[in-house]
Amino acid sequence: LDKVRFGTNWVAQAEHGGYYQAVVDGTYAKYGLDVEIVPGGPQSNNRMLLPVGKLDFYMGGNMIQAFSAVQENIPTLVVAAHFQKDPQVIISHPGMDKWEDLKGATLLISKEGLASFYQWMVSQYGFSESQVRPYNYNAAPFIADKKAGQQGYLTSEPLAVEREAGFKPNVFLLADYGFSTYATTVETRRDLVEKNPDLVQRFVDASAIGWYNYLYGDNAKANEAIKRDNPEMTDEQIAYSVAKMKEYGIVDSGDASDKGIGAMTDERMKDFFDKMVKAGVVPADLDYKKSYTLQFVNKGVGLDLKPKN
Amino acid sequence: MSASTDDTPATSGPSRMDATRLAAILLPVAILLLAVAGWEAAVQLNEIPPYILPAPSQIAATLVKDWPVLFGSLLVTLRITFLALFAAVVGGVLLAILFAQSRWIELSFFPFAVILQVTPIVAIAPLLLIYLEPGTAVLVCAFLVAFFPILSNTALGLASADHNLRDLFDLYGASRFKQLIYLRLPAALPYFLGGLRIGGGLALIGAIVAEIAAGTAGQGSGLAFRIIESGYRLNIPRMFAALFLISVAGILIFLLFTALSHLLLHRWHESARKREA
Amino acid sequence: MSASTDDTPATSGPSRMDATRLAAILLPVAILLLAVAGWEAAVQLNEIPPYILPAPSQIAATLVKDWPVLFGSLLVTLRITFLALFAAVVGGVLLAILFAQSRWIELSFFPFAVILQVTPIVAIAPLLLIYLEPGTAVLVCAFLVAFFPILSNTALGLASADHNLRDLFDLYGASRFKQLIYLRLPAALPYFLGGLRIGGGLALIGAIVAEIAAGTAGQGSGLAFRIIESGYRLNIPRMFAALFLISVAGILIFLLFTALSHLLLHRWHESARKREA
Amino acid sequence: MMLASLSPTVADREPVVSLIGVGKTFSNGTMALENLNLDVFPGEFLSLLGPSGCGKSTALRLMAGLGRATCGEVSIVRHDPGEHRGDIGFVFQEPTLMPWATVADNVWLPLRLKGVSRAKADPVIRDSLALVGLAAFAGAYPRELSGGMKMRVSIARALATKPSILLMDEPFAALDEITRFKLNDDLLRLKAELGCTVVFVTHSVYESVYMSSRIVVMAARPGRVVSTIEVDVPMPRGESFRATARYAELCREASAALHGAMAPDDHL
Amino acid sequence: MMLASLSPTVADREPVVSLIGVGKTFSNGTMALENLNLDVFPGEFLSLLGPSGCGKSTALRLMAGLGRATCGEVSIVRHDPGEHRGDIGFVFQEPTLMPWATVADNVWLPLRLKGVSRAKADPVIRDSLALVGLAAFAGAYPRELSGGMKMRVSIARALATKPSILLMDEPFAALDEITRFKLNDDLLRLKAELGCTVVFVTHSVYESVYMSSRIVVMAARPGRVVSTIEVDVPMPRGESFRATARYAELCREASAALHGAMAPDDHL
Ligand SMILES: Nc1ncnc2c1ncn2[C@@H]1O[C@H](COP(=O)(O)OP(=O)(O)OP(=O)(O)O)[C@@H](O)[C@H]1O
Ligand SMILES: Nc1ncnc2c1ncn2[C@@H]1O[C@H](COP(=O)(O)OP(=O)(O)OP(=O)(O)O)[C@@H](O)[C@H]1O
Ligand SMILES: O=C([O-])O
Ligand SMILES: [Mg+2]
Ligand SMILES: [Mg+2]
Repeated sequence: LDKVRFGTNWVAQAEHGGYYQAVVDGTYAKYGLDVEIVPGGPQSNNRMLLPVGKLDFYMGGNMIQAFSAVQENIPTLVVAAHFQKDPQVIISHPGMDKWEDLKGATLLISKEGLASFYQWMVSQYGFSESQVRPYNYNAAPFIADKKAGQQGYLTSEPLAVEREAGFKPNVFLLADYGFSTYATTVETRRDLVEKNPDLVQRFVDASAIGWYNYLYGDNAKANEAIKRDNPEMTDEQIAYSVAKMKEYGIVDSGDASDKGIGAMTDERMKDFFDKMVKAGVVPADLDYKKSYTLQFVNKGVGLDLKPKN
Repeated sequence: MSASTDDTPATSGPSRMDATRLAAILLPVAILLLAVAGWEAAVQLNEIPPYILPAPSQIAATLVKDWPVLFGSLLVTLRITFLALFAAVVGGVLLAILFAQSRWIELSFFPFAVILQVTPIVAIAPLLLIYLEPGTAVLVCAFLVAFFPILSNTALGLASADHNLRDLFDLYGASRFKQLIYLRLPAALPYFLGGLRIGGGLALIGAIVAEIAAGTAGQGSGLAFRIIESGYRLNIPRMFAALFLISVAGILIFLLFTALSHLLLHRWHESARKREA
Repeated sequence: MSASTDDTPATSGPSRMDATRLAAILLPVAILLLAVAGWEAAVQLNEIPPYILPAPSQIAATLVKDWPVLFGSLLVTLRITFLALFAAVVGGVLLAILFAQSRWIELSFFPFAVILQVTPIVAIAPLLLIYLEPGTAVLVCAFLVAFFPILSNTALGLASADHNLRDLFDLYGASRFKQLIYLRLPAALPYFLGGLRIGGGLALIGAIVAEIAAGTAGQGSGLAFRIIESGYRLNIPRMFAALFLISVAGILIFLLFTALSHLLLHRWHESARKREA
Repeated sequence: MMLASLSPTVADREPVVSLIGVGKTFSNGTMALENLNLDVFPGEFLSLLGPSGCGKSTALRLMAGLGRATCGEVSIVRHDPGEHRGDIGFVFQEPTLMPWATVADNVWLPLRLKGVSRAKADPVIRDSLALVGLAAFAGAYPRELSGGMKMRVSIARALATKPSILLMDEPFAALDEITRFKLNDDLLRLKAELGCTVVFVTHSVYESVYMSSRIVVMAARPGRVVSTIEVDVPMPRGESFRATARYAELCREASAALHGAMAPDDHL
Repeated sequence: MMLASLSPTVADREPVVSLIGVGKTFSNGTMALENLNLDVFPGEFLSLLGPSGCGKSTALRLMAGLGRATCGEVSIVRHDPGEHRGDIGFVFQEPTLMPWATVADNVWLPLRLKGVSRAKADPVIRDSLALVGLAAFAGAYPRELSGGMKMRVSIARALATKPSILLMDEPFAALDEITRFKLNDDLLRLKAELGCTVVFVTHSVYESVYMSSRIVVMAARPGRVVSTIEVDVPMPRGESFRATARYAELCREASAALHGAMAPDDHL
């Protein structure tokens, strides 16, 4: 077995389910891999451990950081994208029911959000930075302000707000409004792709199979493993996350439907790149194609595991 | 408590003394209880929802319910705290001693100490993680938060040794080392202990901040992770239960060092000596 | 520099004196330059890529290139720093004075000060943001980081006033207020200034931490946002340029307070007085 | 008011300070005073004489209202009861100067505490410093002075308020004999001018005889009064007094009393 | 080695300490000494007499190698040049005790710095404290002592090493006359036993005559030697010496020299 370290960008949760599934059900082992999942944390320090070789694969959040890597000459690239849609959402109080209503609202946005998707909201829809107030991953200020909207993760904040504040917030999935990045990508080092493409291929394939089994098979053991890595995790939260991932087609929709989970296309990449150029997040002359390769995806691996209904 | 400064009222007899001592414990407790009661009332009367500010009663209930998880995390945080504080004391005192050797050394290296103090550890944690094990990186971060007050106060204390006594030591041909051991360090003690009282709290904060900046999440994680995760999940009573534990730990550490100060200083230093009535 | 402790070698004449003074400035600068050169060499020789550790030359280039943005952010951060430090000095000294009034007050309220010190501001920032404007919340957070060393050291200093002098004041029937103004505060000065040197750096850290926890970003954002933004964009040279500005600010603040200490103490306090050669 | 030149042991007068059965035990258990009885009458110059460590300083502090007696009664009568303690001058055994203040500011202190501005206090400060020969050192800091100079600043400070009760704890111990003799005479002159009461701790038998109207000799462990010597020579006495037989006799008497007060092992 | 009983002003002997043309100006500009010339010969008991602030302490410190002369030459000869300064005993004008250490530990200090363990030093500490009458206070802290007691601890500390040069800055100023007389005699006895050299700052003319083989009188601003008085009376002198005509004559002589050393305005 080849020893492989895979770093995530957050603590263990259902959004990492496919990988845990592939670990616990022996899929990785079957592909000759001994995978250790290294959970990230609030600071996503795992990012830099990939280029220096302390990790072999890293779970990227969206394509912005992949573009930045090209810009900063960091020798990493995206080899698969397990989320077709970024689960990034804006939530709002009932009463502010339309996307347009958000423009008049106070928006609670994190510093990272401000540096990324919010720039797109500004350039694409005319939001302004002056309506932003700080968000530190605690929704209390949002709940307290009936005129506020807030960033969130499709699978987390809406549930927390509903459970604690007793109302169902409106949920606007940015992907549905044109934020066309892939998410939960698999990044690796350029030299690994060149010197050991077989290893990369095996990891991408086994991970895709893991995702199919996690979404459509028996995921009880994977969930146990998640809860082992993150004792804060609850069954309610996991169930909610899985349901939302399915409902919104986060993992398995669009290109993934026929090319298999993990699918990427040049068109989507170009579309998102252009939007980021317009938002001023990346320069127009960036050779963004260096940020990914389609060499390992779109092969339909695992499509057979999908229920036929 | 850093400073039992007041003219204690004259006491006539041991029973009065004991009453004073009892009051010294009861009064702060009573005031704390009063503050808690006020908080409870404010929450109840204004119907502040728990996700904004939970009532003390609810925090207490959460504390009991989640005790195993929270207690485990508390131990992790306390372990980092004390390791970091230990490193901060050793590092801070050794550096202060080094600086006291010569004004040149002090002038040349104090800027580096300042740089270490003011560099946000969130920023350098990724760099540390590249070269260090996560456990070590957390410790380094917590150390960085805590060491400066100890260094700075100890350096001040070492410099404050009475010049006449320094002359006396010179006269007896005391080596630099003996001068340090028998004169400079004892003279620096009140200042060092003051630094320790500041550093104790900072080591605790440091342990929290370091866990956020460089800690591995998941099992074996400390209170910082509980706080962030609870905040994220809007489980605010649990977050406050964790904050409560941090506060209690902070107060106990402070009391510990205050007691230590009293023990070491009460026979000779103004700050701890009772004024003769 | 907190402590110009060393036996300065006997000097014979003003020219020797000036040379000493010049060396006192040049040596630290030389050592800093040496450290920077070592860093540059280490990066070049080991071919450390800039996204891990940028070379000083690259940081300097970035600093020049991004100066307008970074300088603007520096001003924002410095503004918060000095406002927070001002609040910390006022708050810390007033609290220390209050605590010095009576052991009961001190015993009863020092625990609250400790709680304020050890409560992670990331945790309470959301609560503050509910009730306060972001600008005010940032200031409160930065204040919380900086006030404790000033409070603690000042309290220690107020308690360290010579008992014989206190007797003298009692004898002359000095009111508590006059005793404070003419005796306790001057006696506390060396300790307070020590606390100020610690608090200066902490106010700067506090300004960073507070901006992360409660600051509005975008226009008018300080160095904290630049650091997070650069980190997110993997623009590590720019992150280090921001860190460099923080370090420089920290050292300047420290030097400022060291000079202030010297000015206020050199005629009478051991820590600042030159030993007669 | 030149009443100081009269013999001041007028037992039917009310004492200014009165210690009745006073005991003082320090918190470490040292019993410094036991059953000390002592009245100080207005206008008298009372010297406390006794071996080192016998409790002279402790007794003097109690008279000033500093510290509390463990038992017994201490009462202090003030001329103007409204003005809290303002009429006491005290010279501690150690100079007890504020290290952060110049010599002039140290002398200003008691006046400043009474609300006298620096400008208004200036002549008084100058006079006081001139009296102790330190006019040239008004701007110096205490650390820049010799031991005797510090003590003289402390004396100047005590005199600055022209107090009605002056308590002095070995004020001239650090001074050479000539300076001391001059200050002895200056103090007697000032006392006569102000009509104040002086309690004076000294370890010099000769000084006590020269200066006092009454000498109280104390013994140690526990501190108590062992004898009282009336110096029945009217003021002003002048330098010639030192050459008289009465002076020599009183010195011998005081010396004998002091000898008697020494227990062989516990002081020397 | 009972050479102390011989007249020690043997000019052909090498001096132990020698100050040649010494000047000392402090950093604040005060010129404390100017062109001070003084040799201290082995075995002599030299007293420095002079008005307050004339530079006695400054000169004594220079003799001990504390501080540097601004100009001139200070040379100190040690019996055993290998042993750095270990053979000097110094009593500062202020007690200069470590407040954090007990009386016994304070006396232990010079021995401790020589590497003597507490157990081995114990008899010496006990003897030294007994000599100054403080055997019962070995465990007390300096703050718990009277002024005179602190000074006596400082004396005990200086004697603990049995030094060959003893520099004492007004050691007995804070003591009553009886204690002082006893310590005077103890010191002379000890000096004879140890054969050591003593430089003794005092402000008492009587004490200087009683104790010294030579008295050096200094004047102030700038500090300098104005006269030297040889006390040509062999040791041991004993209490009866105080009654002799020679004693009175020498006292008068010293007193006159001291008077001559006083400038009217700058000291008093
Ligand atoms: N703060 C204190 N704590 C404990 N004991 C003390 C304290 N102050 C004084 N004493 C003790 O009380 C006794 C009397 O001390 P006091 O200072 O009154 O003596 P004194 O007569 O003034 O002596 P001296 O002439 O040496 O100044 C001494 O035995 C001393 O040890
Ligand atoms: N550290 C200092 N800085 C400045 N001036 C000083 C310092 N120490 C002493 N002096 C000055 O030097 C002169 C001599 O001081 P010194 O202490 O030697 O006098 P002294 O003869 O010992 O007097 P005393 O009998 O009062 O102790 C004085 O005028 C004093 O003001
Ligand atoms: O460094 C902090 O105090 O958060
Ligand atoms: Mg006394
Ligand atoms: Mg002197």
